[in-house]
Amino acid sequence: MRGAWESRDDCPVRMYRVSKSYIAGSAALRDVSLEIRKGEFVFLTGQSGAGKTTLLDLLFAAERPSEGQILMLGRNIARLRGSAIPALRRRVGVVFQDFKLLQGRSVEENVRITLDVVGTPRREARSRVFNMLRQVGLQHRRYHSPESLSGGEQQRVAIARALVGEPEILLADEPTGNLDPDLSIEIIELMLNAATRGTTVIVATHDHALLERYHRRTLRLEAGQLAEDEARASADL
Amino acid sequence: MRGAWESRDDCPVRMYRVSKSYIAGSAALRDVSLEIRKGEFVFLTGQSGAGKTTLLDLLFAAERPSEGQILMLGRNIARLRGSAIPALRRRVGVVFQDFKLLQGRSVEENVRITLDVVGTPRREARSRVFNMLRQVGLQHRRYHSPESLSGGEQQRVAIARALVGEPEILLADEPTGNLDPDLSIEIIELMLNAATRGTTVIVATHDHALLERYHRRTLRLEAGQLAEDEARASADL
Amino acid sequence: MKRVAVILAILGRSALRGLQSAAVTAAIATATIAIALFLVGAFGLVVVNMEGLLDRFGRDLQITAYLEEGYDANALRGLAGRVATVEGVYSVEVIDKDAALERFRAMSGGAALLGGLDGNPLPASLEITLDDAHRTNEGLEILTSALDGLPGIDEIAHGQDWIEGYARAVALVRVSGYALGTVLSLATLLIVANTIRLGVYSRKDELGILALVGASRTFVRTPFLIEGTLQGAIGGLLALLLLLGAFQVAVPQLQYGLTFFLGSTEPRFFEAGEIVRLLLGGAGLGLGGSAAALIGWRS
Amino acid sequence: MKRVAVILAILGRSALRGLQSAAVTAAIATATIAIALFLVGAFGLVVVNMEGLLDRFGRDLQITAYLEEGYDANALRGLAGRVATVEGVYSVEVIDKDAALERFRAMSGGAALLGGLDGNPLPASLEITLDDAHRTNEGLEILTSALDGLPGIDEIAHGQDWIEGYARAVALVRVSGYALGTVLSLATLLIVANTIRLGVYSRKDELGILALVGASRTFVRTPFLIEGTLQGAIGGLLALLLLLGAFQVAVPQLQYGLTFFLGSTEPRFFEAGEIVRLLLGGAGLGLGGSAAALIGWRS
Ligand SMILES: Nc1ncnc2c1ncn2[C@@H]1O[C@H](COP(=O)(O)OP(=O)(O)OP(=O)(O)O)[C@@H](O)[C@H]1O
Ligand SMILES: Nc1ncnc2c1ncn2[C@@H]1O[C@H](COP(=O)(O)OP(=O)(O)OP(=O)(O)O)[C@@H](O)[C@H]1O
Ligand SMILES: [Mg+2]
Ligand SMILES: [Mg+2]
Repeated sequence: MRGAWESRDDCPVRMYRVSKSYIAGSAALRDVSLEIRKGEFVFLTGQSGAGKTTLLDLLFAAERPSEGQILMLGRNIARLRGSAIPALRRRVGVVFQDFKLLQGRSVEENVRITLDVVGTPRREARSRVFNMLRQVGLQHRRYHSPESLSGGEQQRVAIARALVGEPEILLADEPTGNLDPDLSIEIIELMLNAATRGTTVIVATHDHALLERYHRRTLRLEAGQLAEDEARASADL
Repeated sequence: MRGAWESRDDCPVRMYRVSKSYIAGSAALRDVSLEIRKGEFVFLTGQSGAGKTTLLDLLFAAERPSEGQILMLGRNIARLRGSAIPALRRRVGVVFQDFKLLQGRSVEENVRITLDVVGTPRREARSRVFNMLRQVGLQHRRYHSPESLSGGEQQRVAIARALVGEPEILLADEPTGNLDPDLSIEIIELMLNAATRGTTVIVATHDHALLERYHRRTLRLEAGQLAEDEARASADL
Repeated sequence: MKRVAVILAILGRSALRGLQSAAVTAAIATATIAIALFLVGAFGLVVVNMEGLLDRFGRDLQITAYLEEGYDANALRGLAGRVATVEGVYSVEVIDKDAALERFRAMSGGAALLGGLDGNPLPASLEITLDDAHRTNEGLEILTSALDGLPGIDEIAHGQDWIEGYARAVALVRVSGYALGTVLSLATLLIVANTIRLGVYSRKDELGILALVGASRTFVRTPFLIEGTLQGAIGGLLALLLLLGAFQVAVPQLQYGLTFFLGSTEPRFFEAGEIVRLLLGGAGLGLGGSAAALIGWRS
Repeated sequence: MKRVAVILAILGRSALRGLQSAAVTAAIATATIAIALFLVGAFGLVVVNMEGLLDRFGRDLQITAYLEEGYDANALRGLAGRVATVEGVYSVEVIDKDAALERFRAMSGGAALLGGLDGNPLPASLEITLDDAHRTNEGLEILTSALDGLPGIDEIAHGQDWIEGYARAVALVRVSGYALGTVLSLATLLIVANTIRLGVYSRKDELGILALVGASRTFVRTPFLIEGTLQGAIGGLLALLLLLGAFQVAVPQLQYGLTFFLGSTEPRFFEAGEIVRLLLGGAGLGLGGSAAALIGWRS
């Protein structure tokens, strides 16, 4: 289905001199350039307000860059027509910092949405959702509504929703902010597994314990600028 | 205004054999008893789903206990009439795990609500809000709406809203989940200051770094039961 | 007392901010109220003008009392004066024998009929009009029995059973007017309440958050009540402007048809009192609607 | 193809779940639609019955063509046959000279007038009724010019200018019917669109989240359109039941007034075709309303 040149590109995420200002005069993101390879697992860190969420928002076209070019899966997002956005998003899994779960729908339905939008048959969808929920330890809550879940449980539903479709790219914004250390490690392992299977993973996090434990490539933003890119530094070696 | 016997009680928070079941057969909280003294600063910890939020919800009467007695500021919450609840809540500051900010209102208005509900004159309210926002580092964003804030910024607005009224009790649910370590420390210091001024503070958190750094009394829940109460242990000494 | 003032100010500002922050919802609700009231108003205008029209028709309708022979002009005038005092009589006109003959001659075929006659076989008569309230079968009965008691009256005629026809028309307009008006008002009430309820519903998070930070029921509800009242009043005002505009546009458009059946009289718009009632009605609907919307809202 | 079926099934289920999860909002919206359609329906019923009433009134109204002297019965019948073929003529009745005299004698004062007469001065005549469509000034003109061409007709009379009066009444009902009907339909459209829009608005988070997880515009919108259509259709059904109930309750209540001015004829409810139109109208309104509500919704 995808153009040959797309799949040949081994960097599904490329940003070139990207800036983003929400309010004239103050930039949330400034001149950021980076490339992430297929199957790579990258941490994105930085202080509160540094621009982590903004960067992720740009990557799945929730916002448009003020300047610069962004190539996602070979497509230039800055030039993407509005009607082409859903197709991109169906190939990208996102864990939102505030979860964005559908209230009034069950946990199962929330996770299944990812499969519904691509038209997965009901039976297959249900079994995939069940497996995914088991991996985040919530299969017994699948018929409950998100309101009746604890903060950490809701976060895991959000993670399950992002992962169940086996996306080519996974963007996770603070996915362990409401999880205890043991669960955090479980969730990160889940994402590492996805990376092993070829998913490109970007995890925004404040959690220094995770950064230290996993020693993966880490992008650090400071007031919107890319202050540190450890992998790039190691590539220099 | 308050009855003399109330202010003489030096434990504004008392729970006696409290249980809470949302769904028949499975208890979110089981037989919890505890006392917290005026001006005390207490951490509440435990795995995701252990019952931390449930415990806090009971304390400000968002939920009713299934069993047991809860005394808040000398009043029995289990028996409180619905119309007496607002009066209690005006004396308790709460930082919600999901912030619960009013969208479509400015940061300033969100924080000022705490003062509005007790009828603080506008001028005084505005200056107190400004000071509070400065303490959480958001005075420059006071006219923006919460949607345009980063996750950590929203969390700090929620903290400012809880603290601006100088409550007698502060309940903070994962108040640093979206903050980087430096900011987390600043925020905890803010709450410690409040405790010094006589506010009783309960902070639910997963962040082991904080627990280790501050060495305060720590309540640990495990599947709804109070598995550890360090202060109680030290009181035994 | 100062604190009450402060809280009132806070609540008022809160209502305004609520309208602002939920501007689209508020605008839609206000528009709906305006439309509903416009409907009631348009219907009201039609009924008001139709009643005026029927009234004028009614005034043209007459009852004729034929008199016995041998009355002179003075006696006639005396009789007319007595008839004028009968309950329900609006005016009395005297038609003497000469005038009656004149009229008959003018009627089609009348001249031919009178050709071979000597003298004047036609009786003098009184032409009586009834006032608004008595233009019914009952009014007619009252008149008839009153005239029965008077000497000199031979026969009473009310051509072509107009009383019945007129009463029918009045009843038709009244009954369908009341029926539709009642239905319309009830429907408006429900629509406005529903609209405001949907508005409240779309802001249930806000209500919940307010309750969580310790706002009392009054504090949570008052701004919504104020908002509802404002929406209703503004809706009423919009409805009035719409009605005025529609009236200005429609009347010249319908001029031909209107002069045709309203005669020379211009159709009228609402009077000041009716306008005030419309606006108060709007505000009341908004207040009632938001109060209803908040009923059963757990705080 | 299979995939399309799967997606359609998903969308249908999604619509049902939407109605379920936003049950209160959906119920309020459906109720509002029901009320609005009830209003339109009630108005429609009144107009339909009023037109029937006017029609029956109209059929009683007659035009009289007076004939020249010297026509025998055969010639009369021949003339009547020719008049019956004139455009707009519904029926023709022959009144010969004897019948005319009989009638005149029965009129009040008639016997007195005829007292001194020899022979019969009254002319024979044809009493003509017009069909529905020609009961107007135009219809009358057509008739008049047609009769002018026929030999033996002396004069045409249409007592008491009834044509004008009747045309007035018809115009009154028609004009106010059309005006109110148009306003009512437009208002209903707007109210339904607004109501559904408020419903959509209260679920804007849902729309946003769906877009964020990669749902296409069609995927996001279709369930809302289905929901709107269902709400409209159910609203229409409820309106119909309400109308039927109201009709059953109101007709006996109004029986006195109704027999009075509807004569022996029973007021009628909607026919099958009209009922289908009401239901389809409801569904259409719901669909149109939700489509309008989604216009300009950024995905
Ligand atoms: N929609 C918006 N309108 C205006 N300013 C915005 C908007 N979204 C983000 N910002 C601002 O841009 C800056 C970067 O925000 P961003 O959400 O990317 O930070 P972040 O790194 O994710 O922080 P956190 O760790 O607190 O979530 C912040 O100062 C924020 O206030
Ligand atoms: N309204 C509710 N209805 C049903 N179950 C609930 C409800 N609220 C909480 N629970 C359940 O009660 C248990 C305790 O929840 P609680 O929110 O107290 O956990 P927590 O310690 O705050 O977890 P976290 O750290 O993930 O926020 C969880 O299993 C949760 O699913
Ligand atoms: Mg962020
Ligand atoms: Mg919690």
